[in-house]
Amino acid sequence: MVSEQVKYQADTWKDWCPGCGNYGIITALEMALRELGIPPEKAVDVGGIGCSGKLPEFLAINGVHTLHGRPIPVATGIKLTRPELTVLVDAGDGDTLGIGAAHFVAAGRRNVDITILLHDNGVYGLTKGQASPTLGLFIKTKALSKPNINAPVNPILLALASGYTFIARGYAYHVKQLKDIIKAAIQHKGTALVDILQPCPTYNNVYTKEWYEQRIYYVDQEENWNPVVEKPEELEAKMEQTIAKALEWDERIPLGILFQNKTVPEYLDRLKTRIPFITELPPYRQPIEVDGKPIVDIAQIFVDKLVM
Amino acid sequence: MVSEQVKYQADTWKDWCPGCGNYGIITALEMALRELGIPPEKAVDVGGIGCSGKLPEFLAINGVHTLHGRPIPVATGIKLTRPELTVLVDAGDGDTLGIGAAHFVAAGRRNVDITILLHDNGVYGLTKGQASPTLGLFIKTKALSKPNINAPVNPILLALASGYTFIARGYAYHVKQLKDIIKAAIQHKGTALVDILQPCPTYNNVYTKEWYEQRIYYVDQEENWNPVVEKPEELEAKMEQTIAKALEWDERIPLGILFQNKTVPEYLDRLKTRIPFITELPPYRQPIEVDGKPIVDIAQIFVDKLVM
Amino acid sequence: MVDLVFEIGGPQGGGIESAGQIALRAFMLKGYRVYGTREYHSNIMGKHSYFNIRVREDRALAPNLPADIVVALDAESVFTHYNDVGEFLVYDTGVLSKDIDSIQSMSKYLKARVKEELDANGVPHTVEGVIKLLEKRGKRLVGVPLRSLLKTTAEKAGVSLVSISRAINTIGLAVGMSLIGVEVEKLQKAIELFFAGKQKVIKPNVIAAQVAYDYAKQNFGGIHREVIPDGPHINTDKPRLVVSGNDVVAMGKIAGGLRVQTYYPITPAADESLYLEKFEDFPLTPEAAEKLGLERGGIVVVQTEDEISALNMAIGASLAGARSATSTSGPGLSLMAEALGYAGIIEAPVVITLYMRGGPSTGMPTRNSQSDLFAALFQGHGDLPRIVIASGDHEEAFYDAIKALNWAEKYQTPVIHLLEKAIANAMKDIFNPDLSNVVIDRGKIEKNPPKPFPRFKYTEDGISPRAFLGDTVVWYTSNEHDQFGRRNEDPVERIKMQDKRLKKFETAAKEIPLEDKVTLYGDPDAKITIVGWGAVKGAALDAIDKLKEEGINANYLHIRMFMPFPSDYVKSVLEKAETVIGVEGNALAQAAQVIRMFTGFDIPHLVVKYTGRPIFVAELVESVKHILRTGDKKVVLSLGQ
Amino acid sequence: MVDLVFEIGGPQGGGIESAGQIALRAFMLKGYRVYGTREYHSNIMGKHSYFNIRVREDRALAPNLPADIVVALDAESVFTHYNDVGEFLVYDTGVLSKDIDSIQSMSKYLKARVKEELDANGVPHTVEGVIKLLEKRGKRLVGVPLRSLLKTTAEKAGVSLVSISRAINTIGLAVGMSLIGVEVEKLQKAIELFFAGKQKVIKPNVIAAQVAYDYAKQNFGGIHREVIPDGPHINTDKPRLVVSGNDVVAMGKIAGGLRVQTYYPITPAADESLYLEKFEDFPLTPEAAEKLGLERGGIVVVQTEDEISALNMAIGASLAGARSATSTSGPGLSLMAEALGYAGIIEAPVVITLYMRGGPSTGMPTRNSQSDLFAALFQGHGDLPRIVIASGDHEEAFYDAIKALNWAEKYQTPVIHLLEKAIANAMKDIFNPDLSNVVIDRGKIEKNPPKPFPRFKYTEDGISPRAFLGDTVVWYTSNEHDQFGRRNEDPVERIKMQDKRLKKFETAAKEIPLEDKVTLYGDPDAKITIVGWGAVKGAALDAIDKLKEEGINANYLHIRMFMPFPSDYVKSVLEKAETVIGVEGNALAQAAQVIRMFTGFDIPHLVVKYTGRPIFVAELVESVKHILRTGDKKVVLSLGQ
Ligand SMILES: Cc1ncc(C[n+]2csc(CCOP(=O)(O)OP(=O)(O)O)c2C)c(N)n1
Ligand SMILES: Cc1ncc(C[n+]2csc(CCOP(=O)(O)OP(=O)(O)O)c2C)c(N)n1
Ligand code: SF4
Ligand code: SF4
Ligand SMILES: [Mg+2]
Ligand SMILES: [Mg+2]
Repeated sequence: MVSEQVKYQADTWKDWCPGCGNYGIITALEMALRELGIPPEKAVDVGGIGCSGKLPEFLAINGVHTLHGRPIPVATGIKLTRPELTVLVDAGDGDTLGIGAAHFVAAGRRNVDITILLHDNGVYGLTKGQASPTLGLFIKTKALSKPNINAPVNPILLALASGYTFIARGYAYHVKQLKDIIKAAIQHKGTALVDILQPCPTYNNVYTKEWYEQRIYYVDQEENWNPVVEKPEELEAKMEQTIAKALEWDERIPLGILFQNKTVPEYLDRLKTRIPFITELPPYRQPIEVDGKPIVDIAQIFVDKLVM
Repeated sequence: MVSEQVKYQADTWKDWCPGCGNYGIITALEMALRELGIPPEKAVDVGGIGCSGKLPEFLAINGVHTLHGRPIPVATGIKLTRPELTVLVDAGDGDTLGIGAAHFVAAGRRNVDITILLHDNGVYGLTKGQASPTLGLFIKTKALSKPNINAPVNPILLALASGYTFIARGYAYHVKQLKDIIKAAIQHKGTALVDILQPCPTYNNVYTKEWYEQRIYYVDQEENWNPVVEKPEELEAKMEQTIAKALEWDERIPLGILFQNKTVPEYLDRLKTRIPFITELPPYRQPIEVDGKPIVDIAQIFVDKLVM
Repeated sequence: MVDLVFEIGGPQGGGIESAGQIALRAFMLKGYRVYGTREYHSNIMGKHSYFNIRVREDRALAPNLPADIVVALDAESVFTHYNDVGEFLVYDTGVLSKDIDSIQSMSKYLKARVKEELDANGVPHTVEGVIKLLEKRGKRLVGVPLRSLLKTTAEKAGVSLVSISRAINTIGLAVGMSLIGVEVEKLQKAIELFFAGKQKVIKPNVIAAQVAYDYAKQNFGGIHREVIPDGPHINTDKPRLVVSGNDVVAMGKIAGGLRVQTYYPITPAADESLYLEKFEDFPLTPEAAEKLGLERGGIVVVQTEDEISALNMAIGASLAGARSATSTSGPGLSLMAEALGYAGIIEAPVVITLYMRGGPSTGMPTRNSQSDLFAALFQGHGDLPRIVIASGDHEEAFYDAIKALNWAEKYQTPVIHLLEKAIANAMKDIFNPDLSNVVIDRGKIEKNPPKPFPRFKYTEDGISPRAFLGDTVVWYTSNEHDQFGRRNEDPVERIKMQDKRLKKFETAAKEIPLEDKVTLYGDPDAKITIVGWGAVKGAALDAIDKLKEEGINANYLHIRMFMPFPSDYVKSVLEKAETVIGVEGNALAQAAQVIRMFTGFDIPHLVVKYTGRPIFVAELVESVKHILRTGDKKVVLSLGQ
Repeated sequence: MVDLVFEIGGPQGGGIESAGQIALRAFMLKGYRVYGTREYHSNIMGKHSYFNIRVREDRALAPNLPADIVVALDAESVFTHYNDVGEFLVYDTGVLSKDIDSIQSMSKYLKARVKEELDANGVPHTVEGVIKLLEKRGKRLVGVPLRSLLKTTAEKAGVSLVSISRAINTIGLAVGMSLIGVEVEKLQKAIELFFAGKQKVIKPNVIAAQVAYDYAKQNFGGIHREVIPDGPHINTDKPRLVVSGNDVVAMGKIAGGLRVQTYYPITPAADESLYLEKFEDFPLTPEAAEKLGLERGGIVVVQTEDEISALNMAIGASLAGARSATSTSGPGLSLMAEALGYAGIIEAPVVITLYMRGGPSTGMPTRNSQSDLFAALFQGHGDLPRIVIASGDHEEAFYDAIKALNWAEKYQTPVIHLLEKAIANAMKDIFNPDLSNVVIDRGKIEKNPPKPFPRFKYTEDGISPRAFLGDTVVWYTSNEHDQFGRRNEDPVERIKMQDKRLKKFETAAKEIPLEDKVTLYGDPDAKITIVGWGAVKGAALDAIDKLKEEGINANYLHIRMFMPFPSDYVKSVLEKAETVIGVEGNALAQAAQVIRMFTGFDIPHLVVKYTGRPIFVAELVESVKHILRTGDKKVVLSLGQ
């Protein structure tokens, strides 16, 4: 637990709309970091572009606001270089599941130890309310002039198909529960996805607070719920159980940790098969010169090119 | 059935390696088109970049070789403009599930009536055998200097998560069965994915003919196999059954039609809610001028901008 | 001659947009031409936003400052715009005691500058302090109790205060309008026009206007400015429209036969596509309907997953026979770089409407710039010419949108149509466009195409006849290819095909008339030439008029086509002038560099602006005079908040 | 002086690559400098491929034609290269009757040209026909029964014929070598070096060489050419390496302290990353190991999902403190356009190694070009300078790779390092690089950074001290920002920050020494100046030598840095010359246009090549003479298959 003296939120004025779900997310994130004892300078929040992507601006931890759709690769580069940092991604549903979907999928394949907070509001907030990849087919929010003609993608299932090793869902207005989920996600060693149902009162008048609150429930309140794969042979059964949860939506919406796979090595551990000392000596820690001179024994690298 | 006189394959020499699975795919495709009675000028094959993406070059039907990862958007543009055409995509696993994964996902959301033939060879063939998104973690093919450190993505599950309405798997050396699957895919009204297990004898010495043939089986030979969703309420059960198949791999690999959803409207049918006459009068058929003059009644379009 | 500037500011998302739109219409009804510039943040609600409205008799094409009237709907507007005030400031007496430090949404840099100025003048950091300062400066200050007038309005309308909270904008606006004698009926008509059909909104706003006028009459009967007379365009039979640049491009595309538009939302381009979505299903003229046996046409508008998809999909549509286009801004164009080259090598006609905003990178997404010229000319890899045009105002934008579609098909090439945020978001009155001189020219299309089809046939002019996919068998590839579109690496064929692709642009350069490429405004023999492009036009035309009044004779060379570039003509004009001044909206003076590339002519004096705000007439006039006085090489403009 | 060209061709994927590699080593062992150009299709197996090897005493930097010896391992090679034959053609007697029409892999355009020539000479369309034609031309024809020699080899080696089918290449090669008197022991040593460690492969190939030499001695004892003497570099103690351009850049990056390389496979860039993967874990020098208390270093090489990810990931790595780079070719750079702007605005040091291949679009992916200069300079949107350098040969590439890493960090900017396929895939001998003069300079790094950190502090030189993420609290945004990296739209701050970003490049322009930017080779007072860049260097240096032999005094201005551009110097050199000839590998003469942009100087004569093949010395010499003779403005080169 980091002392309350330490500030995680910046002085910057938050230019979100009143009542926006993002306020809940930023508070939950702050609480999670504080409770986990991660000091501001050891955490990095990598934002996409969107209302959601502005989150790093409002924090007093390291912040990297990137390009639309690209926070995952940037976060990956940071983590691989300096693994001691807690690396978070805050990005919208458009950012991660639309323009950035190729990176979203690839992140699952790599399993780098980053935590993705997906602000799932069903709309493109910052560009004034167009349908996002999670908005249902034929739904017409007030910002749309005509009903949506694209069907939604299922983020939980997509993450599962892509190999994510931690998949959870939270709700922006349940700050405490969300905080706990984020903590678990950060503590998980591997790529973690938290799909956060985030009401956008300005543009999404369908997936509202009321709508969600009639449907959401926490899976851990069900008997015997255990989403954790401890051994490879448990994988299939756990996946099936997660998939069943993933398919729920219209009537009931499950929240909580939906899947966690502890059997898949994190990317740096995989890299160890190539560079045995990489976790002790990640790129950041490696010297590259002595007195401004190269340190590599280049002759040894050249040796198989030698002709004499 | 189009007469054998009509040529579907071009005179061009096929510059694939001897024994490449792509030969099976091109033959199956030709047979499918011929049996379906689709004349060469009414079919378009849209290729990605890769060994797979060369396929249109070797055909005598309309051919559009595109950019790496981009055949799906190009095919979509063609289909929306001239829906009478049978529009196919031939592209690699790298193309569709790696660099083009955002389009792969978005295609599921749109459900435009195109057929995607995914040449799934586990490698980047044309760039000399790097690991593709379907190669297993820690697998070392002969072309790799070190074992693969990315985990594979599951194409069937990914398609399901993205909303595909037809999902099948074929095997490149089973030409007849593959032909039947391709026919069904073309006949399906909506986006159809055929994940084609395609041995690459040059670079992939793990997923070989022998390896596959020890594992593959056809789902339709199982009792009561029915992958078709005819009514919305069947969706969940059918999805679960497909997912179970999607998770099979190491020991048994299911082939055949794994999922088909007839309850989801195709994109042009959705567009009808906006442009009622769009299916009779798709963009291609619409005149845009009379004697070189515009035909739109522009005054009516301006009317709400009028200030007088 | 009336040349009035009316500025109104308030918080984003709170009705300021409507207030500006209504004001524009009111001035039009009063018989004037109008130009409304909009400034806002990349934010949905709460940050400061404003409209600068230029009102003139003959032509209104650019913003100007100072503003004769500034209406400040909140305290932040007062702090932000007090230096814009030419004559009147209308402000809310309810915020007089507001301290600048209590305004969270305001930029700390602006705060610091304001405080410094207030301190220097010995007044407190409150709205009241500002008012005192302006009093010292002899400005006319019009305090209005907005809240209480809103309450009156609510009572009169018989509705709750909350339900009409946005009418506060109308009240502020109305007070401003009353000061210059725009009749309340005109304002009310403007309200009706803007909220067309929404009776529930119209009514309280009409009442609010009346309440405000009544209040103003009672309280400032004496201080109002010389009332503006009816303008020359009052009650004429030439109908006028009020459109944004986004609107007008959409209209041009519809007229030009667009059938497929793809887009991924981005500021300041998305509104064009949203407008097209409205007219996905549109009526034909009775004559065309008769001839074609059809009543309506349709445009398929697709919101794609990203800009890469948008351009590739538009290319697919083009190959299948539709006129297709996409619309984006800088970040989107960057993502389209590869597909641009694809369109280039397969010679796919496609139009990319590019709205420039402040860069680089995400930059200042809601602000103006002209910094994507290099990108438009050179984005993508390889030897890759294209057609690049830039419109200078709303009328040009309309016709250019049509020409772009023609040129794309005629020369079988991507056409990049450049516009600035300053045009995209500016509201301007235009006369009903005249389609009688508009031509739709689809170029060479083969009626009876052989099978297979030599899509890339070598021809004299470099242009091969097209056939659409499905008309016969047609082949395309992103690889170098032969005349049949089949992959080819033979060196001899490669040269022929590459030469063919370049030849087309020589043909275009020859065929496209000079007047579509460049225009010289003003006295052709003037010794001073201002050279610019895009929205610089508006400011420059006004500037040469103002300079003439001061005895300085300058003309304005307006470049509309950057590729193929009208090198000979531009060079001859520039070489003829004694003083050449380049004016543009970017930091690198990109057009000046491009002109040097294409002509060798080195523009000796530059006026550049890259604050993200448009060029105001007054600062341009000043900068030209400054250069003439000092011989300075470069002036950096910075007017406007 | 020995200046020999040895060409060997055969089907891709069938061992032709090894044959070329072995030949290079053999000539090196003979004491010569070598330059091996590789040509191949975008194909895994079966299409034609060949090596053009230049052998010289002093310097070998460019391919040339005709070839003294052409070794044609199959019929297609005979049909493809008979016009390349200077003196000898070594061919397979087993294919004499092969008709050109039976060769499916061959381009129909080349076939047609060959048939036309054979017809004109009244010989049949077979290999035999070609042989007859060459006989008429007085060439020396060396028919070898490859199959039967292979059989002999198999017998001698005691292995099956199938298992050593690729040794057929060695046999052909060996016959060619024997003709010019390269000792069989040298060839055998070369085989051992190339197949290092793979005894199973070495043995049959060593035997094959012997079989071929024996056969040649017996059969053509009389026809061999004047035997080349031992070269000057035989048995010296200065070790030489043979490296491709890809290899040498990878080596430079390792030496330069690279710690994260990201890439997405693409020709002709991928081999660089594969080489780096080999040295992910590398040894330190004993001295460094001692000082640092570490034995090894490591480079994280990540194969990403696409090029967008590659550059963004490299940027992330850079912000966290690693020297990072990515490597790609044109299509990849196009996809990186947006991230390039991102690196620009957040001032992230990152190196993009760009290997140019034939464009536009997918173009000719395995062929050469210099057509991505515009892309390197202008890719991305907004006002976005960067550093752009181009290497002229393997040695330059090595040191430039290091300098690029330094400049990226020193000036906190993306650096684009241009190389051509002609360099990337060319094999060259180099002396062991000397690291003693190499410096690693990371620029301004704050040791005790305050929290939060003013990452974008305004400074005199435009360069703000860096701190890495995690050293303190650091903020970055793709939006315009203030000194703390916080989003900012204030116009005054915007000007300051934009100016700061541009100022850096002025600083770089001043600090980077002229010799890193441009070099004038040859007589500085020559009246003729050839100006070029990249691999043009090799051909141009040879060309000025050859021209001198013919009494023509020309110098060569080699441009290595395009941004910041050494305008004053280049202008002064060009203005001084009487005749200036620009030489480059693209159709638009991009460098000539860029030179005009940056200097106003209009290069009057151009020599361009865009067949996808490198510039051969002979054709360059001819083109210069042609221009001097005719005054022509433009010559298009086309030599080479
Ligand atoms: C390449 C690119 N295309 C488009 C945009 C414009 N844009 C900004 S935010 C946004 C959508 C944001 O939606 P989402 O990711 O769901 O975030 P939200 O605002 O809803 O939190 C878009 C399209 C951009 N910044 N960059
Ligand atoms: C933007 C871009 N990046 C990289 C490449 C290089 N490239 C060509 S084919 C290919 C991979 C092909 O793999 P896959 O899609 O699986 O097809 P396959 O060859 O295996 O059929 C790559 C990376 C390219 N053409 N374009
Ligand atoms: S638009 Fe929606 S998501 Fe964006 S700040 Fe407003 S409420 Fe939040
Ligand atoms: S590399 Fe593999 S996929 Fe490509 S042609 Fe050869 S066998 Fe087929
Ligand atoms: Mg969203
Ligand atoms: Mg593949």
